[in-house]
Amino acid sequence: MVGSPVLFVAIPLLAAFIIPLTGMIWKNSVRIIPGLVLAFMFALSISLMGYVSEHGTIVEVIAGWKPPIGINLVFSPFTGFLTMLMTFLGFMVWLYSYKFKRNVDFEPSMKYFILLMLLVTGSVGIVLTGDIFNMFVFIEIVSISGYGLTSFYTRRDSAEAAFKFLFMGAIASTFLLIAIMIIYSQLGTLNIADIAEKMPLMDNKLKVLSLVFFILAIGVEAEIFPLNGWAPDVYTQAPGPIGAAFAGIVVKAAIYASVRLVYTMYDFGGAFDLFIIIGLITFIVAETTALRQDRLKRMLAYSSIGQMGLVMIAFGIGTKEGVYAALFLMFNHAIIKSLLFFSGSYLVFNKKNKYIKHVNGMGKYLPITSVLFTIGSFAIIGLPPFSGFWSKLAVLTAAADSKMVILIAVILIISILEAVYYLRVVNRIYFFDKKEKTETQKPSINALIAMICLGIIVLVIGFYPDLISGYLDRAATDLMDKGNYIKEVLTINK
Amino acid sequence: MDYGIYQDKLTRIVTDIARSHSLWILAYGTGCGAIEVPATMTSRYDAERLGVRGAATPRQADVLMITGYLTVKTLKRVIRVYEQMQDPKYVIGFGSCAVNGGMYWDSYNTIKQLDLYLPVDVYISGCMPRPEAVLEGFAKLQEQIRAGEARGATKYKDNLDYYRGNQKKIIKNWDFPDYNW
Amino acid sequence: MNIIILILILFFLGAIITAFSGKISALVQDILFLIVLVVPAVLFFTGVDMNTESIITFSQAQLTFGMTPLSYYFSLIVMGLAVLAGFYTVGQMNGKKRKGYYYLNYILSIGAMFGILMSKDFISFFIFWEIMTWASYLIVIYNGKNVQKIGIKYFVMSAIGAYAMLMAIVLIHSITGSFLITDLISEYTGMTQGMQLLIPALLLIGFGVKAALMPLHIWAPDAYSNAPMSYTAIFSGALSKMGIYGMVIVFLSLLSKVPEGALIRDIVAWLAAITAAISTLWAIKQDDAKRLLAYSSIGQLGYIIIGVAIGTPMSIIAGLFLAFMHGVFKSALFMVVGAVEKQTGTTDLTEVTGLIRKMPWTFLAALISIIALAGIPPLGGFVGKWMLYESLILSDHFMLVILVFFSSTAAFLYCYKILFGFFLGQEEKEWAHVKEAPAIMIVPMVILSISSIVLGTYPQLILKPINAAMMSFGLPDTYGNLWKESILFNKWGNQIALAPIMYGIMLVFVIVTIFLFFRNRSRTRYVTTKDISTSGEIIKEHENLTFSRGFFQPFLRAVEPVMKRQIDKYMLSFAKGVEDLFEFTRRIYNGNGQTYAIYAMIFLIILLMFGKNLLG
Amino acid sequence: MEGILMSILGAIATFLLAFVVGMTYGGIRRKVIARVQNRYGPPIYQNFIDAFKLFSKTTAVHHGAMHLLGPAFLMVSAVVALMIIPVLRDNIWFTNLNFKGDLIFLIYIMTFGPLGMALGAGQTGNPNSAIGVTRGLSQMVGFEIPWVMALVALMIKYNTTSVVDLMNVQNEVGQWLIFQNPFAFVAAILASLGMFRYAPFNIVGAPTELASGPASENGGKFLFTMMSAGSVFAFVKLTLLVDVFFGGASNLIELVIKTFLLYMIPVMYGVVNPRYRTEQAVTYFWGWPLLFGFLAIIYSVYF
Repeated sequence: MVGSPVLFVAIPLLAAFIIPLTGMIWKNSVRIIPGLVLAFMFALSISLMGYVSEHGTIVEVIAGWKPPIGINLVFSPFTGFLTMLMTFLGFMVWLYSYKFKRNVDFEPSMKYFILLMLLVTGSVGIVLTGDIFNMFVFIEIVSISGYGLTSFYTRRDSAEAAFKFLFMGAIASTFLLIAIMIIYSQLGTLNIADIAEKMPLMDNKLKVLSLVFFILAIGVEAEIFPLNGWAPDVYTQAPGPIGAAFAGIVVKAAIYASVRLVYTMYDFGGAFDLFIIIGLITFIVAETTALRQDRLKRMLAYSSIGQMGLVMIAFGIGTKEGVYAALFLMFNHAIIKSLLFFSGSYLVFNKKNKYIKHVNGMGKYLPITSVLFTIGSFAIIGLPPFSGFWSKLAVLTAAADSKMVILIAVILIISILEAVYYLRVVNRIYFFDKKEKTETQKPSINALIAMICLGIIVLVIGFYPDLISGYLDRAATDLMDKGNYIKEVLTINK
Repeated sequence: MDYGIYQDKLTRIVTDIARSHSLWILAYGTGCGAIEVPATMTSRYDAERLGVRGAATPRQADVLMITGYLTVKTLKRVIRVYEQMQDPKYVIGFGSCAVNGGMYWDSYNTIKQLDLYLPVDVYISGCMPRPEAVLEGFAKLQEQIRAGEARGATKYKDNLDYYRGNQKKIIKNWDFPDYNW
Repeated sequence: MNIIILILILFFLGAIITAFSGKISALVQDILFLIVLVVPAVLFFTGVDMNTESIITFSQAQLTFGMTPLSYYFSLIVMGLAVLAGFYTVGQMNGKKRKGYYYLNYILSIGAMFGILMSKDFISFFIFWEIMTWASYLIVIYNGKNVQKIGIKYFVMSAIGAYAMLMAIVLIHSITGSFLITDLISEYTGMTQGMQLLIPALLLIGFGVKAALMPLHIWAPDAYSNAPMSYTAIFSGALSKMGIYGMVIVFLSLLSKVPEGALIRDIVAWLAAITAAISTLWAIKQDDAKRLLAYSSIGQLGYIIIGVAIGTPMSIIAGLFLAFMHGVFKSALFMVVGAVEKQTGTTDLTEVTGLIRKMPWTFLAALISIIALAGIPPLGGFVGKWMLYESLILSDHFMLVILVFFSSTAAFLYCYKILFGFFLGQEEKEWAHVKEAPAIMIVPMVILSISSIVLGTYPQLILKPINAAMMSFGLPDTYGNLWKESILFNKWGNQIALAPIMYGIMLVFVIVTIFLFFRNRSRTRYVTTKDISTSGEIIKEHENLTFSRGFFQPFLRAVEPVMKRQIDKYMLSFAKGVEDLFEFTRRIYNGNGQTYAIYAMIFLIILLMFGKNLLG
Repeated sequence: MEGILMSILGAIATFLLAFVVGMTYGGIRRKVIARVQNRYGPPIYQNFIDAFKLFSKTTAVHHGAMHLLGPAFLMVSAVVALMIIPVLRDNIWFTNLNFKGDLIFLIYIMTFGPLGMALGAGQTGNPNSAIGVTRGLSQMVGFEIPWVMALVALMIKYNTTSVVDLMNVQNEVGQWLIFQNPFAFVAAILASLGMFRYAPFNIVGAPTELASGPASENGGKFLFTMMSAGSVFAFVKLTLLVDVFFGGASNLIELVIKTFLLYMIPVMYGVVNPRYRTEQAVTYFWGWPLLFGFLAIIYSVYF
C-alpha cells in the first residue's frame, strides 16, 4: 500500500489552511498548490486502486477507534473508482481553470482554487466515509464551497443563484440531520455497515420516514427532479469549469450517497422503483426543458440533470448489470459533460448572457474547441464510436434483461430530444455565420490540454471500452455485495 | 441504254401525282378571305375529297394560302412561314387583294402585288372567291403539279436576290435568318 | 490480420489521413482519397470470401465480422458505387471548400456501410449504422443551407429508426443472451408471440427510415437534395440499400418463419406501394432536379421494398435486382444532375435548357439511365420491373400491381421532365458558355449507363449472386426455375428472352437509324432551336420559348386531391406541438427560490404518502 | 439458314401487312369521319398518297440528334411490338418473336416509342411540342391503369402472362374472353380509346391549339416515319385486342374483319365527341374504366 485513504481528506484540509499563508509569500502558490494537491489525490487514488484490485477493500480506521464506534474510511473498488474519477476531474478542472479569466485577478480568484479543492475533497469524503454523520459533514463542506464558487463573480445574478442554492442546501441539511437523528435514536449507531446490519430491528414507519428525509436531503445535491431548481442557475452563474465540477464531481458524490442508502443501508425493495420513477421524471423533465433553452450553459445544466436521471434509472434497475451501466454512465457523463462545459465556455467566452446563438460560426475561429465540443455532443447523444454509446447500450441492455420494455422506449424517445438540442448547437457552430461583434477568445494552452485529454478519453473509451469495464465490473460487484461490505467494515482488525 | 432518265421520269410522274393529290394547306388567314376556307373544307364543298387538308405547321405543309390583303407587318411573317416550308411548296394567292391590292390598292401599308415577294403558283380572283372558285384553284394547282409546272420553290431559290430585294425594299426592320433549304 | 478488419481500418484511418492531407496539397488529397476508396475495393474483391470471419471481444459484446452471400451482393453495390462516385467526386468537388471535411465523411460512410454488411452481430451492425448516419448527416448539412431544418429532420428521423433498432437489439439480447444475428434467427421461432411481432416491427422501423418507407420518408427529399450530388449518388444508390439489406434479413429469416409475419409483410408492402405512388406524384411536381430525383428515389425504393416484403422467391429476386439497378441508374442520374450543377450552377429545371449539344456525354448517360429507370425494355430496369409485376400477379397482390403500375407509368412523366428540362428545349444564350463536364466525371456516369444496358441483356451477371444470397436463406434454387442465362420465367411457364429481344431491338434500331438518321443527317442541315414554326414570328436571341413552368399542370390538377395531404406537414405540426408542450415543462423552473422550496415540500409530502409502497 | 431467311421474310411480311392494314384503316377512318360529317371524304387510299408524298418531300433541316432519332424510336417500338404480337394463330409466317415476350413486355415496349418521340419533339425546341408531350404522357398515365387492370384480370384468370397462351384458351366463339370476362373487355376498350388518341382524347396533337403538338417541327420523312409507325401501332393495338378478347384470327380475312370492327369503336366514339382537356381525359379514365377494371379483377378472382 502506497498511501492511506485518510490522506484524501487530510492533505487537502491541511493545504486549505496553509495556502492563505503561503499566498502571502508567493502569490502564485494559491493557484499551484491546489493543483498539486489534486494531482496527488489522483495519483493516490490510482495507486490505491491498484492495491485494492489485488488485496480487496481497504478500511481505514481513524484514530484507532474501530467501527462501529470510530470514524472509518472505506476504499472499496466501488468507492475507489468514484474517488479516482472525481480526483481526476478535479485535477482537470484545476488544469483548465489555471489561467481561466486571467484578467480576473482580484481577490476572490485566490479563493477559487481553495474552494475548488475543498469541493473535491468534500465529494471524495462523501464517497469514502463509512458513517453517516461524517457524510453530513462532507456534504456541508461541498455545499459551502459550492455557494462560494457560485457567487465567484460577485454579480447580482450569481449572488441570487448562490442564495437559491444556499436556501435549498439549508433545507437539505436540516432534513439530513433529522434523518441522522432518527437513525441514531433508534439504532444507536452512525456507522453505515452497522446500521445496515441492524436495520431490520428498526420500526418500519421510522425507517420510511428516515429514508424519505434522506432522499429529500441528498436529492437536493443529486439534482433529482423537484429539488433541482437551484441547479440551472448555479451552472449558469458559476464559472464554466465549476459547472463541470458540479456535474462531474458533486452530483456524483450525491448519487453515491443515495445509492449507498438504498443498496446498503436500507432493505426496501420498493426503493428501487422509487429510483426509477424519480429518475424517469427527472430525465424527462430535464431533457424536455433543455430543448427549449436559449442559453448554452443552462442547456448543458439541464442535460446534466437529465443524465443524472438516467443514472438513477440505471441504479433503480437494481441488477448488477444496472449498476454496471449506472457506473459507466457516471463515468462517461463526468468526462463528457466536463468536456462540454470546458469547450462550451470558450465558445461563448466573452458574452455575458451566454446565449446559444453566440456560438454561431465558431467552427472557423476556434477549430479545436469546436471539434471537441462536437465530439462531446456526439458522445453524450450516444453515437458510436464515442464512449457514450457503450454506456447507453449498457443501460438499455440492463433494462431489457429486467424486461422493462416501456422504460427502454421512453429512454430512447427522450434521447432523440437530446440529439436534437445538441445538434442544433453543433450546426450553429459550423454552419451559421458569425455575428460581427462577437469576440473570440483562444483557449489557453492548459485549458486546451485539459480538453484534449478529455476528448481523447472519450474517443479511446469509445473504441475500446474494455479499458475501464474491468473497474466498473468490480465496482458493481462490490456495491451489490452488501454482506461483504458489512463484514469487511465490522471485522476490521488493525 | 440509259434507264436512269426513264426511271427518274417515272419517279417524277408518280411523285407528282401523289403530290397533286395530297395538298396540305397552311391557310394563312390574313384577311377576310379566311372565312372562305372553312366553307371549302367542310361538308358542302369538302375539299378533302381532293386530298386537300389542313396542315398545322409550315414544316408539314405543301401549300401556303394567302387569303386576302397582306400588310407589311404580315408579309414579314408570311415570308418567314414560306421559307420554313419544305420543298416542294406552292403558294396560292387568294382574292383580289392578293392579286393587286384590291380595295386596299392605295393603302399605305399593304402590299399590292404578292408575286413580287413570293412566287405565286395560282391566283384565285374574286372578292371574296366563292368556295367553288377555291376548289377550281386547287384543281388548277393540281394540274400544274402534274404537268411539272408548279416550280415556285425553284423559282424562288433561283431568283432569291430579286425576291430578297423586293422584300427588303418594303420590310424596314429586316432581321431574317438565312434562308433554309 | 484478418482482411475484413484490415479493410475497415484502412477506411477509417484513410478517412482521417485524407481529411488532414489537404494541408499538403489538394492533389495529394484527391489521390489519397481515391486510393482509400480503390484499395479496399480491390482487397475486397480479391481477398474476402465467405469463410473469412473475425471476432473482436469486448466485455459488453462480441463483434463478429464475416461475409454472407447476401452481404456480398450488397457489397458489390457499395464498393462499386463508392469507387465510381469517388472518381466523380474528385471531379465535382474540385475547387470546393471544406474538401477534407467532405472526404472524411464520405469515406467514413462508405467504411460504415461496408462494416454494416460485414457485421454478423447486432452491436457492430448498430455501431456502423450510427457512424453511417452521422457521417451522412454531416454531409447533408455540408452546404450549410437550412441546416437546422433539413439536418435536424434527417437526424431525428434517423434517430427514431436507430433507436427503434437499438431497442430491438437489447430486447433480442435479453431473450437470446447474444448479439449474433444467427442466434436471433435460430431462436426466433421459440419466442413469445408478442416478441415475434415486436422485434421485427422495431427493426423494420429502423430499416424503413433509411429505405425511406412512408411515413418515415419525410427526411429524404430534403436530405437527398441538400447533399452534394456526388454524395447523393451514394446516398440514394448505396446508403438507402442498407435499409433494404436489413429488411431482407428481417423478412426472409424472421417474418417468413411465423404465420403472423404475413400481416406485417402485407402492411409493409402496402406502405411501400403507397410510398411509390405518392412520391412519384410529388416527383412530377418538383421543379428542382435534385428534389425530383430524391422523390423518384423514394418511389423506386418503394418498389424494392414491395419486392422484398412480398417474399416469394421471384419477388425477392425482383427486389434485389431492382436494388442493384436502382443503385446503377439513380447514381448515374444524380451524377448527371451534379455535372449540370457544376457546369451551369443551378439545377432548376425551369432555368436550364438545351444542354444536349453542349454536354452530349452527360445527356447520353442521362438518357440511358432514364430509360432504365422508366423500366423500358431492353434495359436493366425492365428486368426488375417485369419480375416484380409477375411476382405480384403470381402471389395474388392484384391491387398492389395496379398501384405499382400506376406509379411506374407516372414515372414516365418525371423521367421526361428531367431529360427535357436540362437537355432539350431551346438553346439559350445564357447557357452558351456551358462546356461538357470533365472526363473524370463523365467516365463514371458512362460506365454506369453501360452497365444498365449490359444488365438488361445479361441479367444473369447479378442474378447469380442474388441466387446465392437467396439460397443462403434457405430459399429454393431459382436457376432454371425463374431465370436461365438471359431468359426469365414465371411460375406459369411464361418466359421472356432478353437477349434475342435486345438483339432484335438493336437490329431494327440500327436499320431504322441508318435509314432515318444517317440518311437524313447527311442531307439535312442543323438549324438552331430558335428556328421553329411560330406562326411566322422570328424569335430573338433573348426570347426563351421553352415550355418549362407548370410542366405537368393539367395532370397535377387531376391528381390534386391525393396530394393535398402531406405527412410532412402533419409531422412538422406534431413536432411543433411537442415543442410547445416542452415550453410548458420549461416553466416548471421559474427561477423563484420559494417555489423550489414549495416543490421540495410537495415532494416530501408525496414521498410520505407513498412511503408504504417503499417497503416493496 | 432457311430458318433465318424464313423469319426475316416473315418479319418483312408482317411489317408490310401491318403497314398496309394500318394505313387503310386510317383512310377508312377519314372516310367515316367525312361521312358522319355529311361529306364525301377522301378516297380510302388517301393515306398512302399522303405517306408517299411525305416521303418524297425534301427534309432540309433538323434540330439535332434526338430530333433525328425520335421518329426512329417510334418506328423501332412499333416494329418490335409488332414482332411480339401473334398476328395469326399458328401461322409460321407471322410468328416472329411471339414466344419471347409477354403482355407486360408489350405494355412497356409500346410506351418506348412515344417516349423516344417525345425526346425528339423536345429537342426541336418548339414549345408546342413539349406541351403536347406533357399532355400525351399525362393521358397515358390515365389510360394505362384500366388497360393494365383488364390485362391483369385475364392473366390471373388464365394463369398466364403470354398473349399466345391467352389465344390458346379461346378455341371457340363461346370461349372468347370478351364473353368470359366482359368487364375486362369494357375496361380495355375504354382504355384503348385513349391509346388511339382519337377524339375526344386528341389533345396531344390538337392541330388548331398546339399546331399538332409533338409533330409540329416534323415534316417530310420525319412525318412519314411517324405516320407509318402510327399505322403499325394501330394495327398492333387492334391485333392485340383481337388476340386477347376475340380469340385471335386464323386467317387474314378473319383478322381484318375483327380488327376492323374493333377499330370502329374508337373511331365512332371519336366522331361524335368533342375534345377533352387533359385533366378531364385523365379523370375520365379513372372513372368508369377504372371501375370496370376493378370489376374485371374481382370477377376473375371470385368467379
